[in-house]
Amino acid sequence: MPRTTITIADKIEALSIVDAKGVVDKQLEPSMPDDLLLDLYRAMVLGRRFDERLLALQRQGRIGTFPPTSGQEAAHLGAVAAIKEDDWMVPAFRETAAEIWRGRSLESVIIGLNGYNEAATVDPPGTTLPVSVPVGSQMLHAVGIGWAARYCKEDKVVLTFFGDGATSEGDFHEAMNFAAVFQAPVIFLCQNNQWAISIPRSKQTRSQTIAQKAVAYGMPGIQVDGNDVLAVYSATAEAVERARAGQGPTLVECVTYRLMMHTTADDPRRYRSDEELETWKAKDPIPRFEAYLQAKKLLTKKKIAAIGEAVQAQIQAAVDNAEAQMKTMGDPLDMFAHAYAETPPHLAAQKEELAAELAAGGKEGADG
Amino acid sequence: MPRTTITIADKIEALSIVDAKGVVDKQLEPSMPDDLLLDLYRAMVLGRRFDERLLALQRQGRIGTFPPTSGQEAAHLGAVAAIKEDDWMVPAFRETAAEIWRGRSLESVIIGLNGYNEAATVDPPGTTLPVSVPVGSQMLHAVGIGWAARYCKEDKVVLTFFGDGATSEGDFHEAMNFAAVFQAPVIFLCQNNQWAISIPRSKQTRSQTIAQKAVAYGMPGIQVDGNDVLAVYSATAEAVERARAGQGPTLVECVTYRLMMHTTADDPRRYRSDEELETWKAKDPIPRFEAYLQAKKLLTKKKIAAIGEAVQAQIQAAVDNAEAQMKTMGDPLDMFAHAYAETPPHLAAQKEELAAELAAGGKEGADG
Amino acid sequence: MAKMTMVQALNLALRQEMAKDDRVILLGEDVGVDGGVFRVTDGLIEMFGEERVLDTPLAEAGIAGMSIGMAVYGLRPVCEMQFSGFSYQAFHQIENHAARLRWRSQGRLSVPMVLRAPYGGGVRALEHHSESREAYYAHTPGLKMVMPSGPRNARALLVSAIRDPDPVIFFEPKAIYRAYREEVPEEEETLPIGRSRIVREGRDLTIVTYGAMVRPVLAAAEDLHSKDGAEAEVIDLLTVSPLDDTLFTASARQTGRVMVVHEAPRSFGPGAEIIARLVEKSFYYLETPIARVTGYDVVMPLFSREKHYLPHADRVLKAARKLLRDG
Amino acid sequence: MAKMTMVQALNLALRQEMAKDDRVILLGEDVGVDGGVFRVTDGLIEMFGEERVLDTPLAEAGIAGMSIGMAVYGLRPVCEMQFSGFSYQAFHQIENHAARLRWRSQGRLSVPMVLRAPYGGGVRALEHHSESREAYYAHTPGLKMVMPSGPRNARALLVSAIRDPDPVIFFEPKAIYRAYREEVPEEEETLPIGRSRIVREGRDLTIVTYGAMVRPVLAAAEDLHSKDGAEAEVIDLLTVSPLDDTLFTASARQTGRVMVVHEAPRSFGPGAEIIARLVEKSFYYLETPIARVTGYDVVMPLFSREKHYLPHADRVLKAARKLLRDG
Ligand SMILES: Cc1ncc(C[n+]2csc(CCOP(=O)(O)OP(=O)(O)O)c2C)c(N)n1
Ligand SMILES: Cc1ncc(C[n+]2csc(CCOP(=O)(O)OP(=O)(O)O)c2C)c(N)n1
Ligand SMILES: [Mg+2]
Ligand SMILES: [Mg+2]
Repeated sequence: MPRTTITIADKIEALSIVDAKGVVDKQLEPSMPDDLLLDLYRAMVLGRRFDERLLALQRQGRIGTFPPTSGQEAAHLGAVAAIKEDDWMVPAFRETAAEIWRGRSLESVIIGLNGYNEAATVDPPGTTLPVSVPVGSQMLHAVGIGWAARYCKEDKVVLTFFGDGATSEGDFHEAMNFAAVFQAPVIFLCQNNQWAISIPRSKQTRSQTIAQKAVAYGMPGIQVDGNDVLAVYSATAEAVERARAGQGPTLVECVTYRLMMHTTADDPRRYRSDEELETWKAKDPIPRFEAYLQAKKLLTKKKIAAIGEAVQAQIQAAVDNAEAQMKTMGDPLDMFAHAYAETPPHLAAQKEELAAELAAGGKEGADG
Repeated sequence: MPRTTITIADKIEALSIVDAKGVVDKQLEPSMPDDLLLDLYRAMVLGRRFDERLLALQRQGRIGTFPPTSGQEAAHLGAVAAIKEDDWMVPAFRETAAEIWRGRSLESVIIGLNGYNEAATVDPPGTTLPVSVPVGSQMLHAVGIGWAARYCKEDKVVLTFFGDGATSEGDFHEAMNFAAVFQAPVIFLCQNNQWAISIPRSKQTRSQTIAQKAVAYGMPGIQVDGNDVLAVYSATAEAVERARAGQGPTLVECVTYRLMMHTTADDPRRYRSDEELETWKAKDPIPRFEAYLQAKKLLTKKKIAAIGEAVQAQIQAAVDNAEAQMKTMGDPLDMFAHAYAETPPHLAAQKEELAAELAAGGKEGADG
Repeated sequence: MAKMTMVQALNLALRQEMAKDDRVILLGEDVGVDGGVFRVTDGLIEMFGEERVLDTPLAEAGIAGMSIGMAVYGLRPVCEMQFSGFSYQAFHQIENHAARLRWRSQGRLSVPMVLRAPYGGGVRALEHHSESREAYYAHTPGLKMVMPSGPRNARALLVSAIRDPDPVIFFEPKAIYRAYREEVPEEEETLPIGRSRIVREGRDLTIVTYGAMVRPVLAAAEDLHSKDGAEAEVIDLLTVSPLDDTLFTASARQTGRVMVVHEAPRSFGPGAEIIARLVEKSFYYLETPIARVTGYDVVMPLFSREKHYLPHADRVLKAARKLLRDG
Repeated sequence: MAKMTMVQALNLALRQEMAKDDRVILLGEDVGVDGGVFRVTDGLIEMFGEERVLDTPLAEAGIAGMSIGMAVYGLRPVCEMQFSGFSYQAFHQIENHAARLRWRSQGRLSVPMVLRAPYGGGVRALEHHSESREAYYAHTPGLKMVMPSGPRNARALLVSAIRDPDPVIFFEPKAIYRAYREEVPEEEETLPIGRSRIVREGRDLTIVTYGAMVRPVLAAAEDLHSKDGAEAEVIDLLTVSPLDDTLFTASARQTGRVMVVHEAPRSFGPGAEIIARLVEKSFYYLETPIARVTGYDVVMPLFSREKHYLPHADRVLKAARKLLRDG
């Protein structure tokens, strides 16, 4: 004052480590065990192949609508690899490969996409929440979980995912603000894939980056090349370290791209150009990581092929397995289970109604 | 990239023109007509005296709960003086002096605080919305109004008010984002009075300033000494100019202080210290402006006294007038008016029910 | 007259009202370039430009709140919630403001907006995409809650909703969006809001329903006729609130036997109000308890079970037979 | 036993549960240093520290959403909405998540949270501060909607709500907060959620009510007794959902004449469901139409008119006399 420029305390940074050709910046290269690197590679390939298979199944009417993740494998896998198993993950709905990394079976995914609530019980309990369809609503849960963990003096952090579109929801704002005020150990990981269905990033918000939104909350923010799994891993690991040290939340923006449709109900050609798609295909996270690993002598052509085959076999087995399991699923009466811890009388009565209808069997005559 | 700091495009500034002793920074002094300066002074005094009178009336049970504005006169009056009569004002609920500046009568205020819906019709229609009690919810209306004005090719801007607490609501975020994306001609004026009931500004958000929240939306932001009416006027006038020129919204943070209770149902001694109050009393916007005007030879002791007396007479007349008017107000059947443009049958029937009850008169015997 | 799906009929309503009145503005997520996820707004941005068809950021309170401001200014915003299950994000804007502003300003201001949202099950959609919670809005004073049941009435009601001086929540039965075609006249057609209609006459029992349930109810009524020789009178509410109770209470006085059918959960659902009105206005004519065939009081299950959750013709037929036996 | 106001009784419940179980955490606007705008949480931050009594930023979805996360982790958050009229800002969190998480996870996760909110009129409050919209929550599968009517049951129900494994919306009748005192035992006391009770016995008619309306209803019943010699049975629901219909349907079978009393707007309100249950379970015993004495279907007026909006004893008495005359 009287007329001055305000200097913003928190740093907003940008990070990239391996470029689109697979060339690494040695100074920034994180030290990661070879196993972890290979596991990540395998998980990325699995994510991509599974997506392709799900698309085929959807087109054959063997699953319902689903949101593909192709192109974003580095963004969610790089992040989730930086937390521990008993840390928490609070997903949106476009992190399938990360869910699988955390122990969700492919079977569970397939069963869920067939509209079976049973999907939720296919995997052992864990510290991953179910996907959240209402955009942006899950981040607040991450704050509550993070706060609770600290209150319980348990050394856990929470990684929550959301898209570029989600940053427009009021819930994003409230979650970021609460997390900062309460210094909750939360990593807010935005998969900025440039689109929210048909709305481009540029129409979603006028801010130049998503990362700078952290300034509104007095929180550090970083914009990362989201197709560079090492950069995502490094940025997340740093944020995790801060969170564990009691230094509160971080916003990590991963700049990435959704290579396929929003969901299988969507036709992206209505709103985006082939050229744009081609530009981003050139930045595909998988070949780039492959090149890096080859240069590092961790991968060979042969090993790549072997991984590819193993992954396909795993997917095939899961499809078979899921389709077999589903044969015994879907008891209509199960819709009354888990409404409450104890079934209240009116629900017991409604369940009996349905049971009687089912017992009477078949149709009474009219068209369904 | 690879690891760089992101430079933020929009400037966040700070502004102060007249200091707490009334000394002006000549370089920044806005050119304002003498009449406007005196009108502002008078309006500030009216705001303060009216507040005191309302408090007395409340303590006597002659009005219901109300939110005092003392201490914040410069923040809302300085802002509202920078828009034109046919621009729009979208208030929160702590801008009484600004409402009056825009043509609301003191009578209407008193009648409203007595729980009469009739308050809404006491004043002629205008371009000021009714106060908005749900915190933060009104800013979105300002965006819609601003957008509509531009669509209709009408040269109007919208000034919307809110508190520091309101910045935590999701609606604040959505309004700021929509305004920026659609480049709506809106001035977001935050009366940061340091408290949201008992919650201090420091617990409301971890960001160092409210002004910097503009960064999240790619919008200019400015932090102003909110007890300096010239600074508030200047900053708002600049924002208005930008809005009129089609350059979109601005966030103006006025740093001010609520000198009295949150509402008359609140006891601020439960949560804040006398020392804090004293510090802020020393920055009172009225004596400071008075000193400035005296130095400018626009005010004398005599004139000050005359204004004080005139204001008191105006208030007394309004109280008398309002109390007289209220005698003919409050027909219970009016609660069915204005539910819809046309009264639907079920409401007509309910109105008849109540009419019959009233016609039957008095009590049937039981305790109310 | 052209044969149209409900999606096409709604599109026609929007197109014609926009052409006629430049105060009509569309806004919502993906309503512009993409033409809406169900294509209800298809082609409108090409026809009317970005100035009148706004692709908004992803924020429902934002969409509703901005619409309120536009409406206050004198425009006629028609906003879309992508699915009714995401209208709760905007609930406070709707309840605190849209529903109240006329009253709060004693008639000085009004909010002539339409909030469109696809509702209901039957299309094997994802979680949160199949709810029917019209009761929330029907219970909110100051709102009108409209639910068409077919292409032609959807078009006519949407036109009326756009011209209505008050806020209208307009729930579109997505199960019918493309289920069949109906003759829809090119010329303007409106239907009064707040008026129900008899879609099938009958003297033996009365079935009150609306939205996507009208079809299975009619199928059941036909079956009841052909198999049992009984005649059900079917009443389509079209507007859920303000509730037009004249036709169904009159019909009940004739038949003495009534059933209510809706997708929404049963308890505290719309059917309860219909029963209350029947009790208030036709009590002495009722021969049997009023039957409720509704969604169950559980979260709408994922799609593998939705056919058991949703009332279907067979369930309606069974309930009708029981009603005719009882009493 | 000490005589306590409802505010004190609620405070006692919180204090004792917090002392007993360190998973119980309070959060909300002004619940800490200020002790809550109605002082329900008075003194608790001094007793249990900032770690367990969280003054949050001003954001209702934030408060509800954070509570959900805490509950998922295993804590027992008790959050406060400053007024029920501001719970709509959190409606999507409550509907989309709190109500659904047990079901969505097939029982793996649960949300044992309590959302407290003062509701209702009668204290000459500002706009938006006097609503009664329990029907929104009662209609939402997965929630429990509890509404105490006096100091002692408020305390016992709040304890039960905190221990309940499912999300409980707990509406406190602010008109009763300080209206009178009642003996409240220092020792632990709970009341089962989902259970109504008879607060006055009678053979001539049945009145179903809850919350702040219990008092005027009882006053009317006394008057009816002393003036007309008729005996009203009064049933206090205590829990609105899941609705315990056993007592009131049984009572109706005895009396044949029933009235429902609530502050909430009439149409699509809680009374409609009570009527529907009566029709389903006691139809053949009803001698007259069921009466509804309720708030009107308009926005709750500012306080100068609230005494005409809210059901009062006189209105109940009149309706009771009419019920006894009819049929
Ligand atoms: C609250 C809410 N509004 C609307 C939708 C419909 N919808 C589903 S995904 C989506 C776009 C999400 O965009 P973004 O956050 O960028 O995530 P992405 O799909 O790109 O992964 C929309 C509008 C929803 N699921 N929830
Ligand atoms: C949505 C909503 N939540 C809570 C309240 C209760 N309330 C009224 S004013 C207030 C504090 C507002 O603080 P701030 O925005 O700083 O404005 P100030 O009162 O300081 O002018 C609260 C919590 C409300 N009116 N609306
Ligand atoms: Mg996206
Ligand atoms: Mg404040």
